[in-house]
Amino acid sequence: MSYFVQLVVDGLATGSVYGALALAIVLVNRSTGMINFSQGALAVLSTFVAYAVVQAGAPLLLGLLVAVAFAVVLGAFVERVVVRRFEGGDANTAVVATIGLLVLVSGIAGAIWSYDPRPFPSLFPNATLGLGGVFVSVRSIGTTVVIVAVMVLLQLLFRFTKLGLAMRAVADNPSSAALSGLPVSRLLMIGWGIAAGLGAVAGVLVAPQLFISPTMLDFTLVYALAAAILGGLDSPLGAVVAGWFIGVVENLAGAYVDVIGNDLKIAVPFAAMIVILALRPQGLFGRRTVVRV
Amino acid sequence: MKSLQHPRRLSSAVALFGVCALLVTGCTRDTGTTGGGTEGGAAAASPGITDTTVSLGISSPLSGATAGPGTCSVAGLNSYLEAKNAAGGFAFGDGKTRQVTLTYLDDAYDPAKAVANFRQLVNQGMFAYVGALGTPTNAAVMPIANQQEVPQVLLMAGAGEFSADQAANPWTSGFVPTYSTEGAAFGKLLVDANQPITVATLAQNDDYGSGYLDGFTAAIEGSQVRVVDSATYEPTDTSVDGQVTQLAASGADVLLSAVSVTPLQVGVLTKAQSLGWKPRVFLPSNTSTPATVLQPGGAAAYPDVYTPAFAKTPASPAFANDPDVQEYTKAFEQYGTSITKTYTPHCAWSYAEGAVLGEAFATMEEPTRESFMTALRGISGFTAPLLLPGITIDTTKEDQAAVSSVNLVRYNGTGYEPVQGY
Amino acid sequence: MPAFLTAGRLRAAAVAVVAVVLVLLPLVSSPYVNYQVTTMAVFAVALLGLNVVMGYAGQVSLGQSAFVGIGAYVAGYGTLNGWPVLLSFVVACLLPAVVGMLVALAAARLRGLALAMVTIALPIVGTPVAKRLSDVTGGSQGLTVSWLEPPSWVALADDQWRYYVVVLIALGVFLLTRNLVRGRVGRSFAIVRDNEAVALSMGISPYRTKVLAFTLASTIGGASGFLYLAVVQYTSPETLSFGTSINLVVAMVIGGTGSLVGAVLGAVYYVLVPVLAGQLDASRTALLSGAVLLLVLFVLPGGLVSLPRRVHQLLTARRRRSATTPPGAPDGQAGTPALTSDGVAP
Amino acid sequence: MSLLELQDVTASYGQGRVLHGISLSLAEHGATGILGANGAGKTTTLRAISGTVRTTGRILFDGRDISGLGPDRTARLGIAHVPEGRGTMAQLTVRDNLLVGAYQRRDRRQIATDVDYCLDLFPQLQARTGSPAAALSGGEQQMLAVARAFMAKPRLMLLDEASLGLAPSTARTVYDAIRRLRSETGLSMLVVEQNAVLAFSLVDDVTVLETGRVTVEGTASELMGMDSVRRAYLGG
Repeated sequence: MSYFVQLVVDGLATGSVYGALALAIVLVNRSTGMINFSQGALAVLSTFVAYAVVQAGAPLLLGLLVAVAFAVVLGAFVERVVVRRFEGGDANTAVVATIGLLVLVSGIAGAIWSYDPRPFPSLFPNATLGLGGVFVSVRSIGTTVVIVAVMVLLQLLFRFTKLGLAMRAVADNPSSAALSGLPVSRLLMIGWGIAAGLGAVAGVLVAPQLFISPTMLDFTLVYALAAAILGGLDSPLGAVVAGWFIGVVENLAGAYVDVIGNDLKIAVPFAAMIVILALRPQGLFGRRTVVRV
Repeated sequence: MKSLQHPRRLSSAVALFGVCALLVTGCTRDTGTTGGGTEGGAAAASPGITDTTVSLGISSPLSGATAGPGTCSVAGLNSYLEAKNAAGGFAFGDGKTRQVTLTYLDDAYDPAKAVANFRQLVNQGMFAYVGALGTPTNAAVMPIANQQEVPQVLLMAGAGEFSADQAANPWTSGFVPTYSTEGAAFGKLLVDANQPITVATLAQNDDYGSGYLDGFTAAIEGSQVRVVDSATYEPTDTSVDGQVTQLAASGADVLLSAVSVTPLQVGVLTKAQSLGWKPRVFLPSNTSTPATVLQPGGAAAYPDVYTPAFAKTPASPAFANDPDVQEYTKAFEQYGTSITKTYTPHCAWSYAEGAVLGEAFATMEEPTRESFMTALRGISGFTAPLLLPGITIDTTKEDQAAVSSVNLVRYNGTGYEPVQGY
Repeated sequence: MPAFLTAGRLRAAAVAVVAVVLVLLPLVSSPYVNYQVTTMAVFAVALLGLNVVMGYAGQVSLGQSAFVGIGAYVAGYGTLNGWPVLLSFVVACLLPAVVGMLVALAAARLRGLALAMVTIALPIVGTPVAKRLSDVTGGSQGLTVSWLEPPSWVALADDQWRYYVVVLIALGVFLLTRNLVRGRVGRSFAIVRDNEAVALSMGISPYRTKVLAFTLASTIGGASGFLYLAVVQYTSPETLSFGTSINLVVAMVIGGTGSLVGAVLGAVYYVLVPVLAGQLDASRTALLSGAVLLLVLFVLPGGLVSLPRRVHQLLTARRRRSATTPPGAPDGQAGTPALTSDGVAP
Repeated sequence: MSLLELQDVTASYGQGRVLHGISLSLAEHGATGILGANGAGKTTTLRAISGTVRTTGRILFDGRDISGLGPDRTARLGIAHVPEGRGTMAQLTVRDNLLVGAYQRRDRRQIATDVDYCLDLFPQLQARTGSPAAALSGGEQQMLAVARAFMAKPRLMLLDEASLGLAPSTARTVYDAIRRLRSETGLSMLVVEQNAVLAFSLVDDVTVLETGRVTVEGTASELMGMDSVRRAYLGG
């Protein structure tokens, strides 16, 4: 029994990593209506900034703050200078532009810091808690707590603030939003800025486990995308819950189903996703929109 | 529809332009097949070698997830070659002294790109293809190299296939010990203890992991050593916590962790001890660097951590006064840091590989690829720089890479020391 | 413009020139150039398939590499087991078609990103599956084959023979695809892409149309995989990796979405840019190719195929601007209409 | 002084010019209808005013040249554009749509009052305040679009084809409410409408556009009397 619980706890910890990045994806989607493939790369570059600050002898918390500030500016800058060119145009072109950003930003990080993974300090003590034969690291708990807090904050932002309402309106229908007097371009920049800042938080949270390298989040991004879409793309709660779901299901399938094993366990969350999306195309927590003509 | 035809027509011109650009960058058939000239040599010189120069090529992943080891496989080699060039050049068996040029290309671990790079290097007049890293990329190049009779040698890949069949692939050879050599060394250590030992294995789901396991299981066959549980992982996984939890349930005495991804190996070390499972741990040579794996993983908590080693760790304080290491460091700072800024063991290995090339050059009597291969296959008992005492280069053994033996070493909390048995 | 220079004649002349160059090229160029041009043909076919589903039918697919990979594996397995080449080719097209159709049957009711996610699953799950089926696929070591050597009655080198075979098949696929997208099927793709409700009202089933588009795309992808093996002579799980899929989508958009010539240009880009980046600085290839990609998109959001149109546009726009724009017209305004979805067409 | 004054305004999309120098003016509290065939430039005239199309010439609003300001700036100056095809935020609820309309306002209490006013004006929306706009019927979406525009407390409302795609009875309901809105608030309006009968029921003055030029101007009753106008727009 404790073995089972341990697998679930491990899955939740891994799922929190997926959820962290998925939150940033949801934020960009909800505030600009786009999918940003460069989300991970921007997060990595910001995390490298934190790394540089720590290397210079400053405490990690300061590094985190500097990284978040850097990321907000970077996100806004990228939106203003690169992404704006493709907003409102062909959706494929916009997605490919973010892929271009992904390659470019990873390349920049690689040129500055090289590709080999480096250890990264953790915000939380390197300790483990044990309860009834189940062990969980303080780092995982810390990561999860921060992510849940961020999720709640995002939910509050979108639900109850004027800024959140405006961001949703811009993502939904930029032209009508502009006709209502919303400063659309500024809101898009803010959306990208906040999302990138959130990505920096996610990066600093997961870097101790993944080690920092330009490709640190490449594969996590696939899981995060899956989590974001499974959760319903516009729901922070959905992104985090779907992240946990993927992490847990994957672990259990790998450990208990011999045919699947550890190599094919990745197929299980994807298969589950197809089934769930077939039944609920809007995702687990997405809002259903019936389009009437 | 008329309006569409206009761009389409011009687009064909654009396509044509692309082809022409290729034509210009590449050579035409007539000039591509003849090599550099030679005077006085009995045999016609192979492409890529003149009386004063020889050009080598390498394609490794220089971007993407495997770029850490990939860049090191270039940077270390480049350091050795350039340092030697600066000191006057390489003395060849034909009495000439030549400068070596190394052209390196990025294949991003994509076999198709590796093949394209190989063909490009051949087209540019490369004499030999040396030290490339990556199993699928080198496997894709191997048949072409052997068909075109271009040396594809001293590969930085431990898959057995590059050393297994010299008759079938006479132009291919490996440098680093095969994965199964490392696995077998562990097996032997356990068998020699002559007591019942239970083992859990975690292996990467590819030739790397299976090579390890094959060597290990062959070595423990018929002994009291038993594998009680095993798990695999994909190199793309973000965590192996689930696998470690599963293996910990077996409570085995020994964990053989054939994990090639640094953060995952650290994850193995931290997770197992957090579950209260503290077996003796066997780590492969490429993920056992004290500074990046053992210290972050808290390896001191385990009763013993073993790893196979054949080269000195330049950053280790134990080797701070070693002349090899000092020379390496000097050369690397000058010629390696522009290629990579991080260290993996491949940096030191490929540096040693440069010296093996030099040894082959010194004994090759004609400026031909055939002569180079004969020389390269005839090295034995050669002490390359940075190799640990007792490890020598032997290229004369069938089935084996240039480095065919390893020393097992044990982690003592700061660095490695020789093993006294299990 | 002189009367004899009609668009049709110019086009015929251009086609003739391209044909002559394609025929003569391998005879005068080096094996390396032949290899690279042959590789372009391989990826042009993969992009043609991707264009059918993404460009023409408007359904995002991030799984094209899986079909290329399956096609390559089938061709490799067939060769190693002594199948006739034609049989290998047919199965290399059919098996991906069946896989693509099954996936589409399950997923074609989904839209947009949900559909994209299902297609992502193909390479993500396909890679470990390929390793698992090591008896057929050679596992992570991959399959090395040596085939498609010139028959004894042909006085051609390996590279020249492969060039002709591959380019000929690629040309056949190009023409078939061209007929397809210009015909009735192509029109139904366009209608489904633009408005599914309209399609329904015209008696076109969006679901069946999408399944057809996916099936065709995977068939063509399989053909491309067959050609891939013919050129590279090796395949492994890396062939069907997610990264390859992403690169294919990038190349398709760079070439020009929904354009057959664009697919060819995309393949040229796919093959040439890494070479050029490697020439400039092999240890900065990611940085360089990312920059090139963004640069091309910035200048040509419609892809390389829009270059002539874009040049024309820039020339006339300059003339216009100097004639009519009042001084002090705010620069930021240029971007505003693009943001308004109802501001695009008058 | 008139509230809105267009002087020799041209507008173009990319290469094609749609407006060839039109001039018109609208008094405070006035309502002008713009009639014309498809492609005459009616919608573009509204877009020129709200700043969603590139223009030349002068557009004076309350004496200030607003040409080239962009839609968000003109909106903040008091111009509310109800675009063709409704332009609601499909995923947002009815209430959120209304609050987006009031984005630039800070008078929280008055906003609540205005929301109630809108729901009173369009009682059909009352039961639907929590549902996303996409779930509304076409007529309800049009009402929501008008209400959203009103929530900005504008001085000028640009109304584009409010009856498009609606059943005749629904269109009448929508126009009844807009008429009430006009009479109760004195809001100035510039109305583009295919259905001239509906347009004439709402406006004081009428401007007829043909291929981007003003061809006829006059009061609604004057134009009603013109044979050509009756034939072209009133079906006899």
